[in-house]
Amino acid sequence: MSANEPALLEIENLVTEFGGGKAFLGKQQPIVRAVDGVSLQLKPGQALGLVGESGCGKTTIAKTALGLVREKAGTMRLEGRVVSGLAPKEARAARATIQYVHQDPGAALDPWWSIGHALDEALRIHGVSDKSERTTRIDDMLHAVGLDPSFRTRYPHELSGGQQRRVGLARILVLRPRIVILDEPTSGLDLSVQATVLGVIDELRRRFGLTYLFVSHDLSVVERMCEEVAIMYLGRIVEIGPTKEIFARPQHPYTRALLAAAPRLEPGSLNDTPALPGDPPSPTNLVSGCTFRPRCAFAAPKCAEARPPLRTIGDKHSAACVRLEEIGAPTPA
Amino acid sequence: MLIVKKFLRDFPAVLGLLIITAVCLIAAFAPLLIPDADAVYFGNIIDRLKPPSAEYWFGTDNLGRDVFARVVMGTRGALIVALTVVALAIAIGVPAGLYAGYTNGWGSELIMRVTDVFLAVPQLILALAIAQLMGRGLESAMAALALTYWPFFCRTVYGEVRRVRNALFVEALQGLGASTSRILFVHVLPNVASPIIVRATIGMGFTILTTAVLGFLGIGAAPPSPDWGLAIAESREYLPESWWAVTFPGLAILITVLGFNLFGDGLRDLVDPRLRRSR
Amino acid sequence: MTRFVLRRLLLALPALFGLLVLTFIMLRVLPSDPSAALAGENATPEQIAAVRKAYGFDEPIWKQFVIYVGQVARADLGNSIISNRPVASDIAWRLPATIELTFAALLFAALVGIPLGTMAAVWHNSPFDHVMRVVTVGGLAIASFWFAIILQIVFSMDLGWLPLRARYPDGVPPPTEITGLYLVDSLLTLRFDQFWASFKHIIMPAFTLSLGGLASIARFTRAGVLETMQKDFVHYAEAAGYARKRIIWVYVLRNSVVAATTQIGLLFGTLISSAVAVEAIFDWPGVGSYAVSAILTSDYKAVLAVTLIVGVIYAVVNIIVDVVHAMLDPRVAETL
Amino acid sequence: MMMGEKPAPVLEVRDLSVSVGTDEGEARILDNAGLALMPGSIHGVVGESGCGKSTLIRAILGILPKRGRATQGSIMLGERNLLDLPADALQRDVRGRAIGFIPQDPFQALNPVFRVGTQLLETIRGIGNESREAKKAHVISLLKAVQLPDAEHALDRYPHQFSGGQRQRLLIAAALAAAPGIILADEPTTALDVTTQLQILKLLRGLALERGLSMLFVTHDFGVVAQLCDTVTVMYAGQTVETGPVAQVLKAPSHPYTQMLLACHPERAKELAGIPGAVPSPLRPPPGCRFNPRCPSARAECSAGQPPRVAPQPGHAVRCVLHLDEAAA
Repeated sequence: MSANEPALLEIENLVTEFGGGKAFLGKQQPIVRAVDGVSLQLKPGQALGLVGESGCGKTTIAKTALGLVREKAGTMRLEGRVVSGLAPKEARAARATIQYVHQDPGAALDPWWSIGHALDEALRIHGVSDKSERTTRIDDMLHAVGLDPSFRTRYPHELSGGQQRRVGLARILVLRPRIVILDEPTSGLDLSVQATVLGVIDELRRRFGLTYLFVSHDLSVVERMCEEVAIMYLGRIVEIGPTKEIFARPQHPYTRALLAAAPRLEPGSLNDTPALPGDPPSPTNLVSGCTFRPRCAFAAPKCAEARPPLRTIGDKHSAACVRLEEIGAPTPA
Repeated sequence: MLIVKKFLRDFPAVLGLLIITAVCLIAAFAPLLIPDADAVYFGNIIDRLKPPSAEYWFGTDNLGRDVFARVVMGTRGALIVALTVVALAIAIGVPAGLYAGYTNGWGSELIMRVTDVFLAVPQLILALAIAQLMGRGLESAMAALALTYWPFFCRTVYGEVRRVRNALFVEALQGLGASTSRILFVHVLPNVASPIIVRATIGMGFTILTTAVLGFLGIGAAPPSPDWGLAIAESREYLPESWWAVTFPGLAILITVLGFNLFGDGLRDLVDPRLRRSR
Repeated sequence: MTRFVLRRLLLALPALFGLLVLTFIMLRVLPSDPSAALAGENATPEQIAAVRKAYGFDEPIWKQFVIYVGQVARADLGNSIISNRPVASDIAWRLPATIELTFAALLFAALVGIPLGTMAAVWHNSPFDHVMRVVTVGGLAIASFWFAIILQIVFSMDLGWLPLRARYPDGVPPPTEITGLYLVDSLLTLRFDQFWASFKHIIMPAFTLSLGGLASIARFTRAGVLETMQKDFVHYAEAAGYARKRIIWVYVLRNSVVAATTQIGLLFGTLISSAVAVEAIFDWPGVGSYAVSAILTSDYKAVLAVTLIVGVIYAVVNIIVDVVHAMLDPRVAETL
Repeated sequence: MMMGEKPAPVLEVRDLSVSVGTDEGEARILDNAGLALMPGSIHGVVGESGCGKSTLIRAILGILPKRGRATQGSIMLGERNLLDLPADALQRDVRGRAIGFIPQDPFQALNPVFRVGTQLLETIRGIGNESREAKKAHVISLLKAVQLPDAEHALDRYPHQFSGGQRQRLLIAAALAAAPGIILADEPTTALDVTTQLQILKLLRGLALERGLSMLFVTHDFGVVAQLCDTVTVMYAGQTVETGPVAQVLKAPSHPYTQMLLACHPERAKELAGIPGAVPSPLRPPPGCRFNPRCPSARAECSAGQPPRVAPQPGHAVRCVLHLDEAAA
C-alpha cells in the first residue's frame, strides 16, 4: 500500500456525545463526550487497530463510522464522498459498503430464526432477489468462514462461541463489503478458539481484499493482526502509527503504561513495571488540557494549558503530548 | 419436538390443558349432556331445593331447576364472555403496545399515559362504574371488562417490545439497513407473541372470575341466565340447608379458572425460543 | 430523599388529572342522557333540568370540565339519591373500614406469603414446593365471594365460632374514634374486650380477601428468591464462608423483598377490587359495599365518587410503595 | 522438616475425580486431578473453559452443586481431608477462615442492597469476641492495606459507589479479614482493564509476600500466570496434564496440549490455527488421556489407562506417555 494511495475512509475531528437529557424534575443528565475530536484514515486492504480501556470511546467511534450513532460534529468521507451529517437511516444507506461485526454475535442474531434464514435475510435486505444466487453465496460464505453448509438449519443458541463469531462474519461478508468494523472479535474466547477465529479473519482479508477497523482491548491480538494502531484515552487518540514502531518504542506516557501492563509470556515481569495509579476517570468530568495528566508520571503545569495536538515524530507515527522530548527515550520495558 | 417432551414432563401444565379441553367440550356439547333443554330455565316447584340424588346429580335450586343442567349451560356462557373480552382486550392492547413500544414520539407517550390512567383505578371498580353507566346487562359488563383489561396487554407488549427493540439483533438488523416495518413484524412480533399468549391464557381465567363477581353482584348477567355468579347469589339465602346450589357453581368456577392458570403457568416456562424451534 | 418524595408526588399529578378526565368522560359519554341519569330514575323533569343547569351540560365541553373540576376541588360530588347526604362524606365516613380490612388482608398475606414463597424456593422442586405451587395457583382461582360464603357456612352457621357478618357486634358502642381503625383505636384505648370483638369480626373477611394476595405474594417471592439465588453475590457469599441460614434469610430475602415491593403496590389494587364483593357478603360498612348499593340503585354520582376516591387512594398507596422501594434500594434513591 | 526434604504443601489435591448428575446423565468433570500448593508460593491453575477449574475450586471449598460429589481422591488441608469434613465444619472452619476466596467479577460479587461494611464484617462474624467496633477497626486497617482510597468512610457506602478496581480491593480485604493462611482467587482480574489488572496483581503479590500467604490463582490467561505465579498447573478436560515452575513450562512445555496451547498465543503463533477438534463433553469423555483424540502424537496406550506421571525435570511433572521413554532413557 503505497503512501500516496487515496484513503478509502477519512474521518476528521469526529465528536459524538450522549446524555444531556433531563428526566422530568430529575437530575440533569450530564453530557458525555464519548468521542472528543478524532481523526483517522483507512487505506484499502489495511487493518487499523483501535485500542484502549473501557470508556475510551473506541466502540463509539466504530458505531458512528457505521452510522448507527449520529456524530455531533466532524466530517467523514467514504471513497472521497462526504457521508457525514445524515440521520442514521440515510447514513446507513450511504455507507452500505461498511459492515459491522458485533462483539457478541450470538446476541446479534434473532433467536427465532435459523442461521440460514439470517444470512438469506441479509441478502434480501440488500436487494438480491434471485433465490439461487442467494443460496450459492450463502454456501460460499459459510465455507469461507470454515463452517459446513449444514449450519444453515442450526439456531444461534446451538452454536459455540467460536461458531457464532464465524456466523457473524459470514453474515456481513455475503454483502461483499469493502470495510469491516470488528468490535472485540475475540473477547471471551478461549486461546485455541481465538486463534482459529483470528486465522479466519486474516484469511478473509487476504482473499476478499477487505479493510479492517479492528476494535480491541487485547494488545497482543492487535499487535498480531494490525499494521497500524491508534491508542485511545477518554475519547481522544493519544498515539497513532505503525504497530511495530509503537510496540517497540512507545512515546506517549499512557501508551507506555498500557504496553507495560499488558501481560506477556515472559515470566516474572511484575516487580519492575510501575502500575498506573488511579482508575480510568469517567468522561463526564474531563480535566483541562491533557486529560491523562491526573495519572501521568511526567505531568507538568504546561500540560494543563491546552489540549496537546498530535505531533508527528516519525514515519506516520504521532503522539499527543507536549513533553515528548523532555521525557526522552522510553525506559526499558 | 423438544418442546412437546418438556411440556409433557410438566404435570400441572398438562392437567391445566386437560381441564381446559374438558371445559371446552362441555361448553360445545352442552345440549347433549342435558336431556331436556328447558330444565335449565324451568323447574317444577315441588322438586324445590332437593339434595343431590341419582335424578338430580347436583340437586335443585330454590325454583326447582336442575343445578347440574344450569352449571353445564353456565360453562358455555362463561367461555364465550371470557373469549370475547380477552379477544377485544388483545385487539386494542396489542397494536397500541406495539406502536408505543417501537416508536418514541408523543404518540407512544400519549398511549402509555392513557394506559397508566386506566391502570390507576382498580380494575373491578372501574368496570363496575362503566358497566353501570352503560346500562346493566351482559353486553355492557363485557364491554366494561374489555375496556379495563386492554391496558394490561398494552403494558405487557410495550415492555416486551422495548426490551426486544434494544436487543443487539435489532441493532444489527438496523445496521444491515432493514426497514422498520420489516424489523417490527418479522422479528419483533414473534419474540413478543409468546408473552401475549401467556397473558391471554391467564387472562381467560381472570376474566371468568371477574365475570362471576359481576354476576354475583347482579351487574352482569340477568336472571334467568345460568351464570355461575348469579346462581350463587340467588341460592345464598337458602343456606346452610341447601349448600349444593351454592357449592357446585363455585366449584365450576374454581376448576375452570384453575385449568387456565395451570396451563398459563406451564406456557410461561415454554416461552423460551430455544425450546420452541430446536429439534 | 425528600427530593425523591417531592418528585414522586409531582409525578402523580398527571395520573390524578388523567383520573379526572376519565371520570368526566365516563359521565358525559357513556350514559345516553347524563342529566337524567344523575337525577335518578324517577326524577321529575324539573329535577332533571336543575341537574342539567348545575352541571352545565348545555355549556361547551371545556366549560363543563371546569365546573366538574371545581366540584371535585370543593369535594362536592353531589348528593346520594337514597341518603340525600353528600356522597363525599358518605364515602369519607366509610373509608377507614375498607382501609382497615385491606391492610389487615395485605399484612396477613405478606407475613404468610413471603416465608412460604422463600421456603418453596429454597426447597426447590421438593414435595413442599409442588404442594405450594398447586395451593397458590388454586388460591388465585378461587372466587373470593364463593369462598366467603363457604367460610360463613362452616365457621359461623355450623360451628358458630365467628360472627356471620358486620364489622362490630350490634348495639355495642365501637372503640372511641382516633384513627377510625377499630383494631388500632381499641389498642390505643387499651380496651382489649373491644379489640377482641373487632378482631373476631375481621378474621373471616380479611382472610377471604387475603387469599388471592397471599397466593400472588408467595408466587412472586418464590420467583424472586429463585432468581436471586442464581446471582453471583450468593455464590460468592457461600464461597466466602457466610452461614447458609444468613445467606437465605438476610441477604437473599432482602433482595427479593426489595424487588417485591413494587408488586405489592399493584396487589393493593386487586385487593380493593375484591373488597367490593367481600364487603357486600359480610355487610362490611366500607366503600366496597357502598359502591355495590350505589350501583344497584343506579346512583351515578356515588359510583363516580367511589371511582375517583379509590383512584386517589390507589395513587397514594403507589407513592408510598415507591418511596419504601427507594428507601430499601440504595441505587434507586440516588438516580432520581 | 529434615534438611533437603521438600516442605509439605499447605494444600494438596490428590487424584481427585468429581462427577455431577445432570438430566442427560453423569458428567465426569474432574478425572484424577492433582496439584500441590507450597507454603508462601503463588501457584497458577490455567486452562480453557470446560477444563474443570471452577469445579476444582468448588470442590476445595466444599460447595459442589447439589447433584455433584467426589468419586475418588482427597483434598488435604494440612492433615485434614476436606472431603471428609461435614458441611457445617467446612463452612465454619474452612471457608473464609482457613481459605480466603476472591471472586471473578467484582461488579456482581457484592450484594447491591447492603452496605459494604455489613458484607465485610460478615466474613468475621462469630470469630473471636472483640466488639463490633474492634472488628470495624480491623476491617478498616485491611482496607488501608489494600490501598483503598478514603478507607474510613468506605464501610458506610454501597457497592455501586465504587469502581471495578476498588470493588476488587474490597473483596481482597474481605478475603483477608479472618487472616486465612491460604487465598484462593478465581480469575480475580479477568473483568478488569489492563492497567487496573496490573495494580491488583501487584497488590496480591505484595500481600502474599508480606503476610506469608500461599495463593492458588485460577485463570485462563497464560500472560497473567507468567506475570504473577511461581509455579503453574495446566488443565485440560478435567485432567491436570502438566505442572511445573512457570519459567520452565513457558520455555519448554512438555505436554502436547500445553505446547499447542502456547502456540496459539498471538505472541508465538506462526500461522494462526487453533487446535483441531473440540473439547470432549464430560458426559462421554474419551478413555485414558482425554486429549488423545486431538493429540498429534497420540499412541494406542494413550486411550488404554490413566496417563503416567512423569517428571522430565525435578519439579516439572507431565501426565503423558511420550516422556516415559525420556525418563527411562
